[in-house]
Amino acid sequence: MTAGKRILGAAVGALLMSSVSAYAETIKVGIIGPFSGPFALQGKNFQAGVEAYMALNGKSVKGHDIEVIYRDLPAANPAQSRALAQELVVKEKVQYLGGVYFTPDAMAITPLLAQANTPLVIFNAATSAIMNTSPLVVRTSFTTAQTTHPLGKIAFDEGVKKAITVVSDYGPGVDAENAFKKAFEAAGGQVTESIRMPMNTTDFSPIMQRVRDSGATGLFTFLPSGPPTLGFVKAFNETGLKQAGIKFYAPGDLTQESDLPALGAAAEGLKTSFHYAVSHDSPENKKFVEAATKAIGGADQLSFPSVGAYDGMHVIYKMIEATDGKQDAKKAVDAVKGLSWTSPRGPVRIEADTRHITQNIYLREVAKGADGKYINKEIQTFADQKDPGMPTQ
Amino acid sequence: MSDLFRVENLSKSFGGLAVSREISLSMGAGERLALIGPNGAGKTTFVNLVTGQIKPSAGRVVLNGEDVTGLGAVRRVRKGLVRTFQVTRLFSELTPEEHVTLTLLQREGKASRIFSRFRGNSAVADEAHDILGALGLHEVARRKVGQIAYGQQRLLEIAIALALKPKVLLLDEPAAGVPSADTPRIEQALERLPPSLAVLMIEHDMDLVFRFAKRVVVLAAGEIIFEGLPSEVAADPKVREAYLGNYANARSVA
Amino acid sequence: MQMTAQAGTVSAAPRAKRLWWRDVVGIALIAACGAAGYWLFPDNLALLTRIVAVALLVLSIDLIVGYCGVATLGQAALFGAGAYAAGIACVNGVTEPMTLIAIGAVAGAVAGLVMGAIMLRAHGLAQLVLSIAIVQLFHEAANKASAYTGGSDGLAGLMVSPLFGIFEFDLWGKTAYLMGLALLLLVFIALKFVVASPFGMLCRGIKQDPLRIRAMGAFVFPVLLKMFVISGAVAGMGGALAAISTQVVGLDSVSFELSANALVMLVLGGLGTLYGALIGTVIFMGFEHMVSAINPFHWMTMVGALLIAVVIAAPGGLSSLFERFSASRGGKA
Amino acid sequence: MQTILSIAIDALAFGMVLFIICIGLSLTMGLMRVVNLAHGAFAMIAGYIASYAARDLGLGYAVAIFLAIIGTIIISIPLERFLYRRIYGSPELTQVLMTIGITFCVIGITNYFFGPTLKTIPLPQALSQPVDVGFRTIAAHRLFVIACGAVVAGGLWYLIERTSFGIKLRATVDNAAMSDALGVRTQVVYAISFAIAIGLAALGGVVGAEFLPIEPYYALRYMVTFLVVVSVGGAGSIPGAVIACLLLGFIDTTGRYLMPEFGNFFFYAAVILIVCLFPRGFLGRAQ
Repeated sequence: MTAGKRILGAAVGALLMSSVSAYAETIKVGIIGPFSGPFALQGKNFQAGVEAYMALNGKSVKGHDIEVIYRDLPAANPAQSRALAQELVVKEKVQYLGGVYFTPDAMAITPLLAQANTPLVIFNAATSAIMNTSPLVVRTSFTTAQTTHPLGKIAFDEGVKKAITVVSDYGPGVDAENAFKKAFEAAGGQVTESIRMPMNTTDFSPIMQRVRDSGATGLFTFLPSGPPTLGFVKAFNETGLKQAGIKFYAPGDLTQESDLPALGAAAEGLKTSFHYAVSHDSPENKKFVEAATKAIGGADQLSFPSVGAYDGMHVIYKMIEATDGKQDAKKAVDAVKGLSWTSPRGPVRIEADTRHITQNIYLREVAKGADGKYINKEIQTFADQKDPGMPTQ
Repeated sequence: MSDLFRVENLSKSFGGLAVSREISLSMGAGERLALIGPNGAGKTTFVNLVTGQIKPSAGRVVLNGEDVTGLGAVRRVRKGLVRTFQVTRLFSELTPEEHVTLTLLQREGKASRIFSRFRGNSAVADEAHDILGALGLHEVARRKVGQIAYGQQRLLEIAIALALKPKVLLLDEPAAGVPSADTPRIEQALERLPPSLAVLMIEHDMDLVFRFAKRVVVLAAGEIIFEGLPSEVAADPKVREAYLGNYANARSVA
Repeated sequence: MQMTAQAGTVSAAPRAKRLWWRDVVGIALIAACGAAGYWLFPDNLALLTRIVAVALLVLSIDLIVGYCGVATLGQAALFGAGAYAAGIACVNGVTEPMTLIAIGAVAGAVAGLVMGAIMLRAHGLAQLVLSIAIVQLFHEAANKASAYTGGSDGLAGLMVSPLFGIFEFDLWGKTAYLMGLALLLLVFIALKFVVASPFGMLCRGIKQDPLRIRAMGAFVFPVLLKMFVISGAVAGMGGALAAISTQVVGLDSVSFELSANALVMLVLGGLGTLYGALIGTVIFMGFEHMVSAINPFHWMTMVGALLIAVVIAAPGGLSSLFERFSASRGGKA
Repeated sequence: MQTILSIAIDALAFGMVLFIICIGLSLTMGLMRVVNLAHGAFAMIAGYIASYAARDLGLGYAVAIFLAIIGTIIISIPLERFLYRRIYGSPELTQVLMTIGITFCVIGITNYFFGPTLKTIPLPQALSQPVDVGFRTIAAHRLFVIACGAVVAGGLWYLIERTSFGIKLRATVDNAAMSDALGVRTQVVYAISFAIAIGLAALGGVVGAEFLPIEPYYALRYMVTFLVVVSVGGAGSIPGAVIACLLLGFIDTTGRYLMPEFGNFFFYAAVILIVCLFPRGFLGRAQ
């Protein structure tokens, strides 16, 4: 027993020494994201956000050089996620972890954080529950409930009394369904039917037939960004639901900017709510878009994960500033609690209690921009939105 | 009935085409019977029907007084109705010894045991050794079947069948494809088959048939057209027609 | 006589003995490689543990594909059954790691029984499609039963108690790896006995010619079903190991993608030797890890090129290279 | 009634897309005995070519389809010559390894050159507007797809049953050695069949892009669907493939209408049932 303890002590000692010796050396940041595979575009946006931030704010903090290490996690795979995080922490000696696109991947990393003495800054994974699993997690993206919530009132105010919800049958889809239902019913509307469709659905016309038959005047939907959104929006138009005047509401995942060229005219007029539009009009965003476009290599590939990554890097820089290069996860996280700044998406703040980002949610409409390309045009702002899925204690 | 094995009115048709028509024959213990007939007469179909590889449209197969028509191929083997194949069906990666050992273990009901070693049973090993030795296969007993001569493979087919301790053995052209230099070995093996065993042999080689069989049945177009002594067969007009006449004609009887 | 080819007796007695020695050496080699992994890559133990878990899955596929000739693209159903069973048990208070592995094995075996009973009704391509359909149904079921499985968010919060009450499952992953390695070795040795048993020989026979096996008086279906159960237990243990070491169970563990990847690893390594399964898993996952770390964006081309190169250079899988090598050496001697 | 008709026409269109893409795979698997898991990759390549031609070069839809088919076949020639010829007659699993390898490479390369975004193939005005067919409006494009499917089915049937090439093909499939002896140049027959299969994949990839959008992961995303459809129909059988596509299209579409939350259950349970009832597929050839 005592021998075991002594070994443990030696191990801790070795760890402490290694973190001391890291002082004033290069500080490594490990970013895990889907850089290949079906979600490669989202991963590329992570990278663009990170590189944009470093291009605009320098590659060092207080004299500490920052080195970013990317690790590819093509699809949700907690075992691989854990293995990558472990390698980054133990082998590459990163002091900060960032990225993570999918919820289960984040769930696999959080149990490691305390031992690793490493904070995790989530650039995307959007389930409320992640924040409860470790006090060393900070999130700079959004939750599905957060971006969805305002739509309930918007829909009701636009005269929709009966709505139908259609979501992809997985965690975020169910979150979105619940959030909309709650907000819409609180506003006085009624959700007449809730459809959950399998993730791999490719032909949506039968779903549209259901929507038509339901007699609802508003359609709320949530689909993961990518190929299905294209089919869904096309089916909405082709089956004549648009012409029939059924109102369409969705969180902005559905009209993410990188999908807009493909959606084309079919998406025109669609109203979505989200925390960020590439077209957001502010000097901060102008600078960001310019840098990020350069990093990603094409304006039409840029979309929301990049801003999550950009702000995530901001948080990590602030953490480094506060700890001055020493590996101290708790101090780092404490330093950014309550931190507020002006992000490309608008004013944001890290809540001290939830460590989740509080931000504006915008109602946007797909419209032609000045250069003839489709954009998400912001038409209404809901300021200072917290995550409604998170009970604040 | 004293018959060990009996087939009654066995018929099979695929679609409208009758390939076996009301075949009946019976065999006693120790009998040596040859089944001959021109190509396409339905000999192999008959073996398949008898051993249960295919289901008959009508008729019965009776073994030891028991109707086995409703039983599957495996159960019939376990009752003692065993066959060899016209084209050898052996496991090219396994050795003759492994073939026979596996068969013996199966017969003893030990073949699907997990917690025992394949070679762990000395009684089985001895018996396998004896069987292979009796057929002159001991020298190649531990070589992969894919590497031994075809004649030896044919002998192995017989060895496997014997390992099952059959009551009735159906040999589907045991000498087919064997170089003529090697046929004596096969013949020798056939002569040494256990005396109490009823053997039905399908064969093209008439010399072999005449030396082996005490009784001959001729099948043509799925029908028995002759049954009698080997010495009578050549003189029978129906048989002559079936072999020598326009056999397309004989087929179109159907 | 030409039939009595000579030299037949040369290899007779020593052959069995040599095979026996070969297995002892092989197993020692695996243990040595495992230990070497532990000393050489002490910072990558989580990856190594993941490889061990997947190796169990690939071994289980080898039992079915390599030894019975039943093609499957749905083996992750059994892996996932083990993972979720262990995960759900753990969340509900059964935290002893060895018990969890046992639970995984049982769940995998039961899933194997179900899967085998369905798949063995068909042959060839149809069988392959049944396996796909089954794994998709399992996946769908796991997604639907989110109250128990966490659905697409994953089943999180597995608090596994220390192994033997002493060794923690921690960040460095030493416990998980060493336990996984020991498990893999035990399973491998057990499987070597299984495939060398009469039952294993029967399976090999069925793979080559089921009709012949029937003519030997042996039933085919129950034998294959039994192998499915064994295979399920092995896959289930792999799943449980993954669950224990990751502390999260995701839907990916019952996915078609995992099944297909594992089959690719097996074919890459070579079928029907058990060694091939391990070689394929280590090479595929090691290579993937390496190239994806070098270029996280475009590594897939490299993996594709590896597969094509293997088909061209060693159509029988990588393990066939070793056999060819030892054969050519034996020829010279 | 109106609902039933409406579902039926959706099912028909979806089934036809599956048919056009899958029939090529059915031919390679049934006639050439090659499990070509890279089939979807060829459909995807065609989609990229068509997208490039129509969107970036501004060429017409028909020209884009034509270029896509020709281009894809040209790309497939060296692949056939240097890679596929090595696996004719190999065990299925070796073929799986090779063709998955090819798929990975194709995905990696397209991702590198074209990026991971969705690519669309702009439709001509005539095909992009909704058409009123009495009981509902339907996209003209869907009617076009249905027509394409019918033409492909008829054309293939004619080619295989009524032309001398068809006779050679069937003979080669039945017994390659015998056909060789009879003077059929089986290598040529294989090469042409392969080209036809790839051409059909290309056509399906382009006209089906409205259903299955073009992106790098296309090649893997729909692999399972294609494989299932071919097996249910029976590899190598045109009528079998038609029945399978229409039936599975119908089951999928109705399932998703009646109980979308269990759409996948419905689909795969049906697949299990069908495979158990017809172990060789609807009209598969006996092995």
